[in-house]
Amino acid sequence: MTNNHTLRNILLVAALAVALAAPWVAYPVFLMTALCFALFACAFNLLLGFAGLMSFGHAMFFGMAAYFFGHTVKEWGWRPEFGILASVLGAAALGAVTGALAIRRQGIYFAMITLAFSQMIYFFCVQAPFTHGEDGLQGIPRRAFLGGLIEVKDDRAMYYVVLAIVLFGFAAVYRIIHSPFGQVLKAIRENEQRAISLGYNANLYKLLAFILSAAIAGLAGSTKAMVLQFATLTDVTAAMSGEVVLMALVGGIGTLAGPVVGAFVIITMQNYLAAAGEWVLVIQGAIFVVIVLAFRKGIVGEIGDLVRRRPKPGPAGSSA
Amino acid sequence: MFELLGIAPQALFGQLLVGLINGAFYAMLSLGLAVIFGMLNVINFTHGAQYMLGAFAAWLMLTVLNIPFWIGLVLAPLVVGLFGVVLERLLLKRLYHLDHLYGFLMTFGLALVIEGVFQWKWGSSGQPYPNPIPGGTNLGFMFLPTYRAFVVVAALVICLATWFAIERTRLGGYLRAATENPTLVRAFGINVPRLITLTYGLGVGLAALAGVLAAPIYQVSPLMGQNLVLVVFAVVVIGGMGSILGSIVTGFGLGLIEGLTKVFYPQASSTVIFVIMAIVLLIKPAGLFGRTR
Amino acid sequence: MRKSLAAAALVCGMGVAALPAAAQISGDVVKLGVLTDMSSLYSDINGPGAVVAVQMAIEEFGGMVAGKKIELVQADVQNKADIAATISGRWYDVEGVDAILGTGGSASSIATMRVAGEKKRMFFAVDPASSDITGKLCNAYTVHWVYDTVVLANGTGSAVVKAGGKSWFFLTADYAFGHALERDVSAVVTANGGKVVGSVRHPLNTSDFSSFMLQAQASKAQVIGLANAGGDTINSIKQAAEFGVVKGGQKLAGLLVFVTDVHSLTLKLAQGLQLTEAFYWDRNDASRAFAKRFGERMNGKMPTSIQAGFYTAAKHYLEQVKALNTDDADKVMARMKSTPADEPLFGKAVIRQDGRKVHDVYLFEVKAPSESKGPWDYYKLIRTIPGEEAFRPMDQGGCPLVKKS
Amino acid sequence: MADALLTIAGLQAWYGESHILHGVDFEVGRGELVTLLGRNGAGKTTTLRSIMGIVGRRSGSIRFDGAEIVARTSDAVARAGIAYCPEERGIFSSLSVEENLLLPPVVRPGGMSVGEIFELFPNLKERRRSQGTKLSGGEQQMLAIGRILRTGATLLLLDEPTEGLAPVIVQRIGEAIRALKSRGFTILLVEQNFHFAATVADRHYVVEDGRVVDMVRGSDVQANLGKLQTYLGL
Repeated sequence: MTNNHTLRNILLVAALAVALAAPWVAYPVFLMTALCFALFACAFNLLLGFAGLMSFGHAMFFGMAAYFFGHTVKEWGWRPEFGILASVLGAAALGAVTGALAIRRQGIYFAMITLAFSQMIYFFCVQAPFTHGEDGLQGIPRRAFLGGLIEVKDDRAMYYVVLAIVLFGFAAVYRIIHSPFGQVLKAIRENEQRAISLGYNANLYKLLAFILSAAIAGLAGSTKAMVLQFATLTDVTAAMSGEVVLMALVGGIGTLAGPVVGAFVIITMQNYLAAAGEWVLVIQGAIFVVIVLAFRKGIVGEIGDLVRRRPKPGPAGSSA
Repeated sequence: MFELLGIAPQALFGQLLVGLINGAFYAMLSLGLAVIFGMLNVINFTHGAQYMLGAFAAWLMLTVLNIPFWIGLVLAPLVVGLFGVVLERLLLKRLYHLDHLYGFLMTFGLALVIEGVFQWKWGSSGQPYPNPIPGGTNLGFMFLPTYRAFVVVAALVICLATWFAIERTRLGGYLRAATENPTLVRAFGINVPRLITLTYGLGVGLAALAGVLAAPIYQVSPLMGQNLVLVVFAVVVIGGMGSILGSIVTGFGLGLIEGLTKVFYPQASSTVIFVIMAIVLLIKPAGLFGRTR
Repeated sequence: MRKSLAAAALVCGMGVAALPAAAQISGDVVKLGVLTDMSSLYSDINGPGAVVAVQMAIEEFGGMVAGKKIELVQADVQNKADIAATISGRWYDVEGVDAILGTGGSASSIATMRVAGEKKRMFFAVDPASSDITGKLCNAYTVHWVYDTVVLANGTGSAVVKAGGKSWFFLTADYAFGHALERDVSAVVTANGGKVVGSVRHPLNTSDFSSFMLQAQASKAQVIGLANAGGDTINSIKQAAEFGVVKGGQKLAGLLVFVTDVHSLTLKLAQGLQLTEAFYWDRNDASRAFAKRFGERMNGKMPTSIQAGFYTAAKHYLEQVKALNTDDADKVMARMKSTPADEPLFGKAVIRQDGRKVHDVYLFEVKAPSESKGPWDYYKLIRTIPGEEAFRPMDQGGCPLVKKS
Repeated sequence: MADALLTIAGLQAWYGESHILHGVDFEVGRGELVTLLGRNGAGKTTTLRSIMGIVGRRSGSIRFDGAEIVARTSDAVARAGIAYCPEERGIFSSLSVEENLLLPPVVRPGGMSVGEIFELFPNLKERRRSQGTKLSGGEQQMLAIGRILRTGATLLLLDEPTEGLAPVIVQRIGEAIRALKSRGFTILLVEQNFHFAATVADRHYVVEDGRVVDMVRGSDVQANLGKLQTYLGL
């Protein structure tokens, strides 16, 4: 185990170094978008991988937060940090309302209720004037952070701000999972009845997890709106909810690093496979099929197995 | 003239009728999806693509092989069903012991591949399929195209035949039992893997049949089934998973409700099903016709 | 502020023009980027055909301009503004793309516009329809190339009203494009003495229109205006025929119909439909020659007006680069806006201060099967609408670039 | 034994990562009624499930009627002539009583007719149209046993048929089992209810920690009562 810890620390330091150097190698806006999706996938995975709740409507938090951010910053002239704060709170509030209803059901029914809510939110976004419908809420100004202290006109400067926000999000997810709260969540995932008989209010824990996940998804959505300077309907569609599931699956459910890797893989595919023109979707589809057939635990899960060289660990064994 | 909510009652009657016709498609599609989900525990995200395949198969048969609609109606679902059988044998059967998330990922990926290939070959704007029985009858309150009348009757017959096959025959009994407890059914000497393959083929065939029926009404295009799965799965959930009758009744019922929405609040016509699903799940968790196990 | 910007650009342009006449080509290559819908709902209208069209333009230059190589990059926008913004940004910043052509729907096009404005590079908005692109959202680096909602309204809308279609019912796709089209056509209809008796808004990508057909029939309107696009339009027309709408004496007005839509519908269902297009392959010798070469590469498909637009946009851009010996966006733009164009496919054209390319457009009627002499022989010309009449006057768009005099 | 219908040797079985059976050896003669006794979790049910081929993984030897069946899938085992009545009874709620009864396909001739089964369990006849799971516990048990009698199987694996039933029902089940034995069925019975087992069985095997540790003949039960009670923790 000590061995694993050393390895993990080396990996963490290496990842941090890569993250700091990345904008000098790759296109910063692409990196920022991918980081935002990585955080979104982590938020989703907090719910699926650690609380065992499969949400099929997570786009509503991601997309609504983007709209909240756009509206507060563009129309009301708020500072970006307040815009983000408002978006996170807004997403959390939405999470509280939808979560309170959704957690009353389990499994596929839970997924379908979240899907239903997100479809309603989508409908709301198509109808509500402030979203500007199909055109999107465009041209959100990039304002300096902390009242002018941090200038973000330059993409690389923006990148470090985004990196800081996203790392904060990752840290939050890490803290949640490794807190006593996270342990109880895992216990509920393994055996809800037993957790209840031990005196835990399972529903309350699930609701809290749902709200936290919604809030972090909101953090990701608003940060993305800040980077790209617009919020569009794409972010609230069922397709986006599906995409985040794919990110988590491709990277590896129930691992901390999995969703990050999955998000980067999928966003990279969308951006760099785009040159394949009409074949983009076919290639993506084929990759999903191959992943299910050959790399079922996701990229991180499979690598984790290779490192540990154990024959057959239990499902969703948390690593990283 | 007497009016109800601003709509003449006769016009409303016409709207209900076209709603019922649309419901016929939901019923056929949800039936296939429900059967597959019950047996394989997989939400078949390829269902929409298979619906499209049915329409395309019929169109190809017509244009390339000169096979008329009525023969295509039988042949196309068989061909597509067979394709489903191959998919199941080659790919899906590797997933049964896993979480249904993997089924989602796999069938979703397959749908992308199938739709992408057809898109590449035949483009996005769709192919024309001539109406095999043009013309119609003026019912006074509306003009009813003969083909639509045929669709609703055909769908009813197909749904009832499927219901009968599942609820009243020996093979259907195996199927229902295997949905509940496949291990035990297999331990009784029934070749459950083959039953699963057959079930998948049946579900896919039903989707393709709906596709063939849709071909003369809608354009035969690669993306015609793209967003159908979510709606149809919602129908299955509202009806109660595992309930065959539930799928049929709910399919027709939601067609009606959607039809009414198209009159009173058309913008919401693609959202209304999800609203109903949320309400139903919160009030009656197992769906309208589902049994809590 | 805006004036001073424009002045600065002008001074800047003159300053550079004063330098020696060596070619000023950034990165020693002229790079064009086609970013459009390659794999989804509208890919027959733009898609792979757009890439082929731009390739054809490049080949006409022998792959070289101003002594430098011309390169082409392409990508699928996947109907996502995110992707439009990141790819266009990366193209301009990292890959040295000089001009982007595209970029699909309005959300992605508006996103690309903003990036182009920020990076000060050329953007040809070839496929979007929103008239806001040269209205309140306009910027100095964007040219709106083929059409917009106003043109469609002025073309089809006014022609149909003038032909006696006084009462209208709209079947409108429930998103910005549909709303704009309905709004613009309604204005034209009322201005010409007609009236709008009702409308129904359907969600995007609806497949069944039977309920809406019954509503349209019940409205007793003379004309049913289809303020939708692509598959929605095709399915509306198909089901209108099924429900005997046209036989019942009502007329359909397809407000945005492309030649591929008619091909997909077949003449039997589409006949009699009036529509407005800026280009039709069989309009003159030049268009026929272009269409023939295009068809050879595209399995016999004829180009849409959008695909022809990709071709002429690329060609026009390369001609400016050739004439100026530079790919500097400000100079190219200045020349485009100051020099009227005349090319065989779209005829005489000017590019206005607000970025609107103004050319003649045509009102066509879809032929009956008996009138058609062969594959893709679909339209007959009803009327040529002069550009000044078809497009929205510059002072009504609210574009901040337009100097108020 | 000269005429063994079922011979098990060195049977090991796993559920996922957990190793449950560590080498089970025993045999059942033709027409014999044998029980497996043992504490909870000793591996009795797993032994039955291993014979049927419905555990994760198994190794060793299971010879039935002269053929090696350890590698066969469960449907092939059933078709060889072994029928299984699970502990949880496995009545299908979406099937009526009659459908439940008719579900297992006939694998070879010589099974009982539906009429004979109704004679054995008259309650089922009255309730043939009811939903399977609407029956009382005892009736469900009768149905679970009844439906495997039609198939022509010669070996019946019964897993705790008396669990949770009232004494009067247990008595009736006992009578039925004896009737089946006299009809020529070979029966392997898993029981916790030692007193019940003692009334019906020819021989008892004691299972402990995934192994067979002892065998007691029915006639020797009284003599070995103390030993058996220690095994079972009574």
